[in-house]
Amino acid sequence: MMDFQTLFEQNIEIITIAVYGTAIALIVIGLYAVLMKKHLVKIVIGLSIMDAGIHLLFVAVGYISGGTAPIFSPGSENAATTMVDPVPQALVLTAIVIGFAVTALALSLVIRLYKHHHTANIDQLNSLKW
Amino acid sequence: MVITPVHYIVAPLIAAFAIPLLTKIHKDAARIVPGIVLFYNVVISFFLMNHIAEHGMISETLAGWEAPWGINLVVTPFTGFLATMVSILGFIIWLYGYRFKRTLKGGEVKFYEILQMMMIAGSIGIIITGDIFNMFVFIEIVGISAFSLTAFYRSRDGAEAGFKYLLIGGFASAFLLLGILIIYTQTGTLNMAQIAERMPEVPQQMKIIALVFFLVALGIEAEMFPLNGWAPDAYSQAPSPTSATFAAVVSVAGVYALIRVVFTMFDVEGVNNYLMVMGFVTMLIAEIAAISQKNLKRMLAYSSIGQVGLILISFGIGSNLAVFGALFLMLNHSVIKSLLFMAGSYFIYNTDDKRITALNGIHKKLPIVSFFFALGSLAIIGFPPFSGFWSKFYILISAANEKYIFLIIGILLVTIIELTYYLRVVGRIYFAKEEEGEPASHRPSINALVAMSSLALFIIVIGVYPDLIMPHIQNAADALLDKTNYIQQILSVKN
Amino acid sequence: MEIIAIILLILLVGSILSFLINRVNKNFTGVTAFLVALASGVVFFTKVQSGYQFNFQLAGLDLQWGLTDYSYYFAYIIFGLSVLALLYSIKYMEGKARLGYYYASFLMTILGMLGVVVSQDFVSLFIFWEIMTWASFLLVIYNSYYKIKTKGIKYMIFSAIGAYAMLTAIVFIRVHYDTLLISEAIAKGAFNFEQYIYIPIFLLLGFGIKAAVMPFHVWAPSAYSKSPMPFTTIFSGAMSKMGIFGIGLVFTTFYLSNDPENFYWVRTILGWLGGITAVMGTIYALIQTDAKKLLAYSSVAQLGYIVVGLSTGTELGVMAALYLAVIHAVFKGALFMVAGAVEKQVGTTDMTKISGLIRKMPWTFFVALVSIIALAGVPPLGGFVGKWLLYEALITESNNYILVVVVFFSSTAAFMYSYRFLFGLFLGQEEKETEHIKEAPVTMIIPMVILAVIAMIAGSYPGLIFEPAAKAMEAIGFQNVSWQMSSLTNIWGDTTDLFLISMMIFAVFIIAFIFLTLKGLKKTRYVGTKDISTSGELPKEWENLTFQIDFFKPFERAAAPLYSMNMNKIWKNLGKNLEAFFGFFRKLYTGNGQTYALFVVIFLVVLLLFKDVIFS
Amino acid sequence: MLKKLIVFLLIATLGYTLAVTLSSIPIGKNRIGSIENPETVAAYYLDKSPNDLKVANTITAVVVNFRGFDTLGEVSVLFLAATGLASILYRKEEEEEEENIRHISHRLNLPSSSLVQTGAKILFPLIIVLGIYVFIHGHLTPGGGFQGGAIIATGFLLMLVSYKGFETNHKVMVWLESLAGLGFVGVGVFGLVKYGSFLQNTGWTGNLNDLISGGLIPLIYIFVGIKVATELTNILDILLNIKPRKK
Repeated sequence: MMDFQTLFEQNIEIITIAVYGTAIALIVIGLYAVLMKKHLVKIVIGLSIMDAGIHLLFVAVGYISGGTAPIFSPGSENAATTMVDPVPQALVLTAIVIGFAVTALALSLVIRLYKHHHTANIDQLNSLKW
Repeated sequence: MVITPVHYIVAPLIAAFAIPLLTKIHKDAARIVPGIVLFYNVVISFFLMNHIAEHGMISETLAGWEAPWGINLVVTPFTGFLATMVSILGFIIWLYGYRFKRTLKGGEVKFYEILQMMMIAGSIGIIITGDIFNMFVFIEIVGISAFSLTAFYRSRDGAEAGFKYLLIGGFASAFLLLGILIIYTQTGTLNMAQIAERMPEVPQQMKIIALVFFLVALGIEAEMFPLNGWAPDAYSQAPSPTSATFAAVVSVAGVYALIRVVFTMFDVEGVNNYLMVMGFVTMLIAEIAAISQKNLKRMLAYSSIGQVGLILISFGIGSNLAVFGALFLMLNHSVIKSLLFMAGSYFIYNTDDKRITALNGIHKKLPIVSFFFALGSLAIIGFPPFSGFWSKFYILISAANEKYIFLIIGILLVTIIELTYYLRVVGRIYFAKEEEGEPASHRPSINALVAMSSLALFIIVIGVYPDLIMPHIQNAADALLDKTNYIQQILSVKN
Repeated sequence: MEIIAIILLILLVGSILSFLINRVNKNFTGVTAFLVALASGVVFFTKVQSGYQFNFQLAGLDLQWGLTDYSYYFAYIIFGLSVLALLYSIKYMEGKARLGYYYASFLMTILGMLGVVVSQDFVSLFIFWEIMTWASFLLVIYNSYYKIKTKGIKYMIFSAIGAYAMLTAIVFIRVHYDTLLISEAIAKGAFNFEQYIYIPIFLLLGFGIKAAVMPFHVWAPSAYSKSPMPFTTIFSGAMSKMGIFGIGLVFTTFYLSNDPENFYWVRTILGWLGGITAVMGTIYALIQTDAKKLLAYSSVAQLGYIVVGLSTGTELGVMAALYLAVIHAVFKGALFMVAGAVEKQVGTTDMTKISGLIRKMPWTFFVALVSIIALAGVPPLGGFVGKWLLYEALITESNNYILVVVVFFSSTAAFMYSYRFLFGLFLGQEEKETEHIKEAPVTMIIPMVILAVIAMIAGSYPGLIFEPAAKAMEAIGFQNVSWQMSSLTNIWGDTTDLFLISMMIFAVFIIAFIFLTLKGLKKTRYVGTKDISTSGELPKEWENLTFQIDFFKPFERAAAPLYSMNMNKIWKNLGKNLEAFFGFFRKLYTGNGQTYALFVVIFLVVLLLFKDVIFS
Repeated sequence: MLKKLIVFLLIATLGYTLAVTLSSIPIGKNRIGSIENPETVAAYYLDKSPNDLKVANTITAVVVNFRGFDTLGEVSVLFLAATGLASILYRKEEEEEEENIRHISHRLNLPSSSLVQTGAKILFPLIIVLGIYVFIHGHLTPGGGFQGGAIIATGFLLMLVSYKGFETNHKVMVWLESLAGLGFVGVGVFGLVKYGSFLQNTGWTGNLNDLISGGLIPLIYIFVGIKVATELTNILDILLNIKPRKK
């Protein structure tokens, strides 16, 4: 049985393309939704997708070939050298929570807007301009 | 040291968490407690300013880990100056709004108070933190509070403005995260001083891409054109004390973040020119847009953006004198624009009409408020002998030092535009035929008068005798530009 | 505390005091303001000598206040005219609203003007300049209470352009010459055209706008005529002289410190601007039917002469300009006071509605007559000497004959409007409506008469003005300025004894007066305008038969192309186009959140694409 | 159409630039450096977390201790979002507005099937227990306060969705929320008062991989867990309860 590290190193290009490709795709899709979709909820979803892509990037760049989770479980007390970078994961945790907060607030604003306008089309929300 | 910088954040946080409980004990707690906290922040500021005057800058370690390992809070003359300014203005705005909140039509007062207080605390956090990701967190604290406060009146337009702000704010946080990500992969640290130290080793390409993301993200916070579409809406729809806070506190924090990142973290050429050009474009377009506004608060909002543009120009010039001028202008802008928003909101409050045309002859009803508004207008145009003049004068001198003659002419032409629309408003207040002779229904309460008079007093006193404040600003400018000292002081423990 | 600071403080406190007193008792406001001005004037002339100066630091800048002979000369104009105008105000403003506002702004204007002349550094100069501008702005809009948008803003925008041009120059002086003191800047050649050409140009722009030089004169006529009359005297008499003060300071200095031939083109341009201003002002004054407007345009024209005088840069020319500055303040002050008296007593200054006031207001008429003669430049009075010097300077020293023709033309054309003013208001038939009119109150007559007497004396003894003017010129760099007390000498050595001429002309006048009075006493029938019969038709009551209507019709027809070329229109169109242009940019804020998001992304992508160009 | 094209071009450029940038940040490369002689913060954390703090889960150590201030900020972001949400969707609505809402939420008024209801009833306590387990063991195993709090909130969400009349005890929630927040700050202030550094951990840290170890870190995570759980539940509660209330 081939161990994971060698497998990883053999297919590093595919993995890179897959992971980064997914992340970039998420960012781009989110951006597209924000810029093109007319429905407010879809725009909020777009923002979330974009955030998700960025969070994925964070986790991805923290990965170290052959690394394990940065947890010193019994038996691996001295495995620090083979652990992945813990910092991006911690940052992502914070970023996710913040993203959640923003999304929640956005949805509440969407509800409020829908109550007033009876529509969720962003093109019709332009009473403030110039 | 009895008082440490972390008190800036901890005191408001305790209050914020405790207010829901305290309101159950006493129903006015939600209104009074933030005042106490914000006043405490002023006390902290003076204490810290005193301390750094004697002992040099403070770099407080949090959780017992020295920088760069842990998060640190830095109070240099520069950040201390801004934090002092922000906390004093925060307190004055609270004082102004103390009775104002009785009239809130929207949600409960406690929500308003918590959000408002945390917005100010978050702004101080942005200013004093020494860690880039921590700055991101504070930007989000400010952002979330600001989005909510914009929509606080729950009106149709308020929610719309809030949503726009949130949408663009969401972009800002996304791009900021991308920037932080790139910087982290290249330097392996999040401490701004250490990032600055390692920046020369970062490949040029990565550096510039990260910088672009930072510039866009923080440009949104600093209301730079064309990233500022949200700003006029948010300013005009938020409750008035919040509008004042946006102008006086949040935009200051936004500009600070931009300047800190650009000046301290990065060592890229061309940023100065970029700031100058974008600042000028921002100023020009904002003032152009302001001239034909019909809504008073919206006009003030565009004017604020214009002032931020001038601040950015001045930072872009980059010399010591220019930074001095920029900081002076920042101070003036905060003070004057809060005064204008405060006075302006009493007009709106009385006429129940946000349009400028509703102000005809209002000085008969509200003489003192009208006087303050006129004073603020004169000061923001840069009419001597009010404080606005000196900042503009120093900015012009610094521009002349670098031989930017067209920049000077441009700034002054834009000032003429500014003068035109402020004059129109003041003209309406004082010289237009009033519609009816009813007495004012809402005269300013004593606390609002105290708040406004203290700002007006500042404008006049600093205008006549600017030497009172200039040494502090000079220290601040020196501290901002002395990058090596900043890095060394913070990382001294490690080496 | 320095004496200058005390005087300025007196004015500041007086300004606030008169505002407050008005709240208590409206009757004392004017008196208070007058006393404050008088007191500060007395303190100034008794305690302050020219040459006095003191240094201080503000905002990290070395500043200096003080007085040279040159600024002292202008201080005479300021205080003299202000005190008289305030005395005049007491009765003129009686019964009007917002007296506190009026007097407070008035005193602030005096403070500003005094500050301008005592500033020996550019920053104080700018600060006081702005105070002066804003305080006067408050007075300009005093009458057109509801029309700030049209009149006041025009004044303010032009003033701001001027002030900011000045600020630009100041900033560059500070940078290039590392000084803010006027004397040091002059010593270091700051106004030298060779090095940093924009410094003197910006300064001239700044001062020139205040002096209402073409093409920036458009604010002046409306601002002059809209302000309350006593203030108009200050406005046209003293405040516009601040522009002259500045031009003199800048222009003569760089002229003297360098070879005159080098700056020939600058002088020529300035001279021509002055000349055109004079002509245009005169031509526009001709067609005014409102006496105030007429005088306002006339002021513009007179300021043009002064600029022409300064532009020659020769001793004689500058002397002419300085002399004209004072004499213009005197007679134009008197004339505006006359117009004010008429306005106060009749209620209007529209010349098509009034005529034949001579018998009702004899003193006013006397002042008007004397001042008009002075304005027209007829020999025995002050105006003549100034014009004489000006022509002489133009002909003999700068050989600028075309300009002489221009100035001469405008000066001759001035007769036409002078005549119109005098005739329109005072001569002609009496209207029925004016029967009840009485002479103006005595406190209004006194300042007018004083000014008229000064104009007369200055005609016979111009040396009284030449003396301080000569000192003033020496203070800005001329050497050994020669002058005579009561005679004019030209380069060919011909001497004219002015006193003798005056006496002779006065004698003729007195004889004529006695003769006419005697004759008039015998048999003169006074008829009203309606007292005629035209082709058997009686005029209706409402028909306006004053002959002021179409007074200069033929001339107007002849000069029609000139009138169509209106600077006002050009500026207005510029403003309109600018606003349309601005509107386009404003539309960038579409109000659609998604568009804003798109802007952000576009901006990001553009930055990413051009990142290597922008950053390195 | 033009806009679509522009947007396509924009996002394509952006995606391309990101791809180019990321291509020079290869996946899997060790950027931490040596743990013994730490240059990067990550290496330092991996060194200090087990040895000084005795916290097995390095991420927890980073989140709660090294970068605990961020977490405090994050908790307040959540708190502020809940506050803002409450202020925006403030529930004392006027009558006329209720009219507008009705058609949004008519679906919410439909009762869930009994299958869902019974399942929810069984799952709810289990979910709560799981959540509590996760945040109590935050310093030992993957997970922590946020994750545990989120799990608990899903339990409440399940109940809110299944039972129309389900209402959280508002009073208890407010108290829990505030006290948990104050507890977190309190622990920080304790460090400030006792050791002179905000959020500083106690000297007593126990043994690696013990349940009671890591000093104050588990305590903070418990507070965070409670806070997050109440906060999220609150948000869900507000968002779901915009249906017209029964009179």
